[in-house]
Amino acid sequence: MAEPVLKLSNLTKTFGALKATDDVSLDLKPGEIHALIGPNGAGKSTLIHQIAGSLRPDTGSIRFLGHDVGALGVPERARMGLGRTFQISSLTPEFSALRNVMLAVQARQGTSFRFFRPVMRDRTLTEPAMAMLERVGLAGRAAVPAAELSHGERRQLEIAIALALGSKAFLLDEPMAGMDPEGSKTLTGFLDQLRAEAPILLVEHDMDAVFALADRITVLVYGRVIATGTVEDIRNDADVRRAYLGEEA
Amino acid sequence: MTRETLISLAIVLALLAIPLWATAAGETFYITLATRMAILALAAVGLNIALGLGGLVSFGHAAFFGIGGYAAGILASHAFNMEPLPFGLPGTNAMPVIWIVAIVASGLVALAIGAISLRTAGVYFIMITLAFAQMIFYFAISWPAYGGEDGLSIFVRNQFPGVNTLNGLSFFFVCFTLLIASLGLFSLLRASRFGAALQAARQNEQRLATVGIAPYRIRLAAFVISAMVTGLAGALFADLNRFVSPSMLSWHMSGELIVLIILGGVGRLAGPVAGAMLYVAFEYFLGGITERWQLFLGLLLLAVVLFARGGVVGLLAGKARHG
Amino acid sequence: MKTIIAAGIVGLAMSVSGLAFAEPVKIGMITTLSGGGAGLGIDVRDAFALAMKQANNPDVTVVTEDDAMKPEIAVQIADKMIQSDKVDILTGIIWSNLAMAVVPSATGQGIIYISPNAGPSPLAGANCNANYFNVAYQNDNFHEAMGEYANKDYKKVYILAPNYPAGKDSLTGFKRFYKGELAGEVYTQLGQTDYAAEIAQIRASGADSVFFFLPGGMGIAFTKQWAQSGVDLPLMGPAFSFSQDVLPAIGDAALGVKNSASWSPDLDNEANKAFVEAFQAEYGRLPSVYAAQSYDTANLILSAMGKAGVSDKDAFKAALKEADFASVRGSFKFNTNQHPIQNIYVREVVKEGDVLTNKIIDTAFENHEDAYAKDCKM
Amino acid sequence: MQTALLIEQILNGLQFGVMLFLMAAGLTLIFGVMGLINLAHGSLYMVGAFACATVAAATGSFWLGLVASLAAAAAAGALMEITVIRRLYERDHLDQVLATFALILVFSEGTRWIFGSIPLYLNIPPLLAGAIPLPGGSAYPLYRVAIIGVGIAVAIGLHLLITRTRLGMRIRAGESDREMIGALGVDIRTLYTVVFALGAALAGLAGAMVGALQSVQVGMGEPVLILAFVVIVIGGIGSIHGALVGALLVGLIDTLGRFLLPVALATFMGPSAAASIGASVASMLIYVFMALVLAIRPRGLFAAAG
Repeated sequence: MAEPVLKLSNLTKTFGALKATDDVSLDLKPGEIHALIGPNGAGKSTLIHQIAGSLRPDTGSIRFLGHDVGALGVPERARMGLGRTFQISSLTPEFSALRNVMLAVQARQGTSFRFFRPVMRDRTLTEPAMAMLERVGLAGRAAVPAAELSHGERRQLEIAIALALGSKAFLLDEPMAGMDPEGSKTLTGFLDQLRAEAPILLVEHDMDAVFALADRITVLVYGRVIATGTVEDIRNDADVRRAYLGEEA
Repeated sequence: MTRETLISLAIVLALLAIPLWATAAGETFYITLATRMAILALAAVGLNIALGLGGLVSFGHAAFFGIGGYAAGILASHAFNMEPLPFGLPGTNAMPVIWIVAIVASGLVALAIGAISLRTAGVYFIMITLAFAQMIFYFAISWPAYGGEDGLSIFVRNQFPGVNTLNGLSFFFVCFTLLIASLGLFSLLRASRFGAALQAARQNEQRLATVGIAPYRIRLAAFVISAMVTGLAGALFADLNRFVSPSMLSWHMSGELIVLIILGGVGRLAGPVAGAMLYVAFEYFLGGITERWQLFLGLLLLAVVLFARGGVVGLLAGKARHG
Repeated sequence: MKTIIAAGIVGLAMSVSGLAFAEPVKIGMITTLSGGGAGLGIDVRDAFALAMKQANNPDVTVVTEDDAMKPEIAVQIADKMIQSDKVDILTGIIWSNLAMAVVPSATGQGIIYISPNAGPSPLAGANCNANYFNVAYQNDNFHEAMGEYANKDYKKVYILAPNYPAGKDSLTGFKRFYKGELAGEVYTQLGQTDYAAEIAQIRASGADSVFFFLPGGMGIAFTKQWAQSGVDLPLMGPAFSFSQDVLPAIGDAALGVKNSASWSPDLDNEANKAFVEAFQAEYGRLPSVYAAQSYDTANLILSAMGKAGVSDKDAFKAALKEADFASVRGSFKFNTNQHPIQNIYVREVVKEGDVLTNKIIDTAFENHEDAYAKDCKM
Repeated sequence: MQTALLIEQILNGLQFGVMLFLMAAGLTLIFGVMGLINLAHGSLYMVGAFACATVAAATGSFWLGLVASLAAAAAAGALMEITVIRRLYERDHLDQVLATFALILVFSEGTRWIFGSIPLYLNIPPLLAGAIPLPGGSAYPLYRVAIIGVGIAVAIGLHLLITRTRLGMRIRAGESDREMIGALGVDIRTLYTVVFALGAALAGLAGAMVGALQSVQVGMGEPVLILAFVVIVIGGIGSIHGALVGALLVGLIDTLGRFLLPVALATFMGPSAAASIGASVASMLIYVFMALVLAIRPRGLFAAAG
């Protein structure tokens, strides 16, 4: 049995009277796509924040690659290999697509305190970054500022950045949101291959994509895990049907 | 060569042309005016590193400008009076030594101010930098050793090896050379890995953290470098006026430095130079016509903010592009 | 025939004087015309202009610029006037810190500077200069006079001033002559406008009187709050807080305050009566002590022009040093450090009709010299 | 005797704090609702003082002057909002700082153009002259007690306005979500103008009340403005409660620091040196306090959410 890459144990986070995360435990195994689903307000975003390090849980532990990362901040966790994309695209808007990826390459190399050498003439930055853009199919748009990319292209760029970080696990927050069907299909195919590189914790509303991709699914309702299992298990779970699918229908 | 590079070159050459013309025409005062432009431009180039690249709206850069000025004034006065400084160190009137002291002193103070201020962001950052500058301002006013409110005179302009700094044109070239060097530093920084991280911190702090770079350290380094350049300009300003006083530390000075950058163009290479030229010329010519020139300056600034975003360089060169 | 001769004599006289002395003189006036202290600069400018108008001397040109109370602007203007306008004489600066910025470098360049107001101690002592003349006072003088005067009636004075060099000089000057006990000594913040805390301390200190030096808005605020506090102790100070430019803003709260100055509108001499009358006729207000000093500065320059040409710097400076003009302050001559030797009076704020003004009640010093002249090696 | 003095100094600190609160309340309200940083708030304070002095001089009544100060400052604020400020809401803080810095220049020189450079006369109304006795034989000026009273009344009024009225509900909604309030059919442009004018009127009121104590002159608003910024930064920008607590803390620290530091220093140095150094340190005290607060709580004591 492979050691999980990411393991959450009994996480709890409250805001005033609201329990946003209620005793959540889940893990992410090598090579898998683990989808996290739940209705709006189920606490998915709060959970992602806690995994990424931008929120601190009240209790519970987060282990990543065998280390307790609970005390680390966002940059430290990122440097360990936690690659995150955002629900709403979060890029450096004035930079070109290439420079957005180069920033990640630079971060991975751990050398931001270099003051004089121009980055655009630094092949150790430009070449790997270009390679990542090619992988996600954005090579033709390398020189376009991120702010001028289409919605789908920005999603692709986010993934290129996560790839460039050499992530050991991906934390993808609704990568399909706002995409046209064509784009979703391409991205689904791409994520399918990506799991070989590193496991993916996928938060997604697009059920077609979830059912097509996920090895396992965890369902979150009101901050609680109400079910975890394979696609088949979840489809047949009575609680899930009542609490979640029923509500959506 | 891009359009912006051409325009930057033109602006810098225009500044160079003023004293050359003034010498030819015998209008030596315009050399002084051009030197003032160069020094204020240098100070603003410093601020532009923090503000333009890093988005750090420091409303307290007068503190570093003044510290640089006081470094020059204090060292020169000890050299003049032949009194040793604390720890038996001698005073000096050698510009290179003064510059190093000015740079180091401003850098150290910026490290302390930045370390606290950068824990905050947005309006809090604006206000806390203002407050620290006010603190130093009040200290300078009430500390009697170096003249307090009355300031400190530099009776003979400090010396640079091989240059007669008492000659206005020579002193202009000293300042101009440093300005060019600072512009070189600015464009190197902007294109470097550090610059990439710094600009990313301005555009999207969350993104920078998510790729694993802590914005705090990048910003702190930028704040310190920025203060050092502004501190150097302060030392030159003291030598230009042969005088240093707490008014170099006042919040109006901080405001003026921001104004220079916005007039010229935020984050643009030659923005501070264009801004300083425009501001000094405006102050001088309008000040000669009417005592109410500040009213018209205010109206001009309003017009720039409301209708001409991007300042002079933005107007001439269009939107900034990053490779 | 007679008229022709008369005209000829007049012409001869003019050409004789013209032969030796009627060189054009260019005067640069740097003063504060905008910002908080503009009232003082405007008085200096106007009184100077009045003297020039009365003299009607075609050889004099005056260029005036506003320093906005900022030292670096004053320096820039001085550079411009020296390099571009080629002035022979600079004058006009109100504030010590601006004078410290301009005077050493201007006099170093061979320009004559004549101060109509500020008199910082370094320029009177160790750093005195043959090109620097002060027509007004050394900064300590008025405070010294009040210290001397306080000896008469008071045993326990509470003293306060802003925490900056002129403030410290003020209290030092007061203490130099005051012999009694101090009920307290307080330095307030420069620009402070609320003095409730200080007034409470004064009330609790058991003082029998208060000496304060708070120029500009600070003095207005203090005096009003003092009157409102109901503390009933005599107030005294140098003339700066009770000069004609600020009295209307203080109002009746100023009545009865004793203040020291080298001049007062009611000073009894011919030159002064003519000056006060002409100033009122020209500008419709009473002149301040700054106006009087500036008027004397202008007349000093005019008197020197009648004796020497400005191109002969040494002769011109010698002519200035003679101080051969009718001062509105009566007796006036220069000490070795080229600062005035003059009487300092104690005045009281009174109301004449609806107008608040000052009346002389005593003379604190006759022919007073400043304490720094001995340090001046000239 | 010492206790009486201490009580009096605490009252002075309170009065100073209350005056700062009137300035800070407007600033923090404007920032909280519109996200705007307004350096020209000190100019509105000046407008209030000049209006009061002018009307009081013309009519002989301080009270008419006070009314005029509220009206003039509110009108100047509304004018400022409509012509300049409303173009700045969507801009970054840098543009806001610069534009409002420019407004200071325009207001200061404009006022000087109209009124000249010589300070105006304004005195307290006869009704509030005199002092009330304090325990321990001391006395305290009635006018300053009145200022404290007005400050408390304004604090309560603002609290009620924000928690109990429709305008207050809209202000709170505007704080949390601009688009939502627009969707609710509230005319957000008018709301912003009203809020800005309200903040301006408070500044004008402070200017008028303080103008009677101090001197009415151009530039009088700038030192107060910087202190008001210190207050709202300490209190947490956008929070009225924070502004109140911050203002009282700054008022007390500043007043008591000026009073106690020289006394404390005099125990081990000469009285003259203690007075001078004590004053130097006291003038920096509130900035040190602000740095401490921000080092511990980077968003102030009562940070508004978000």
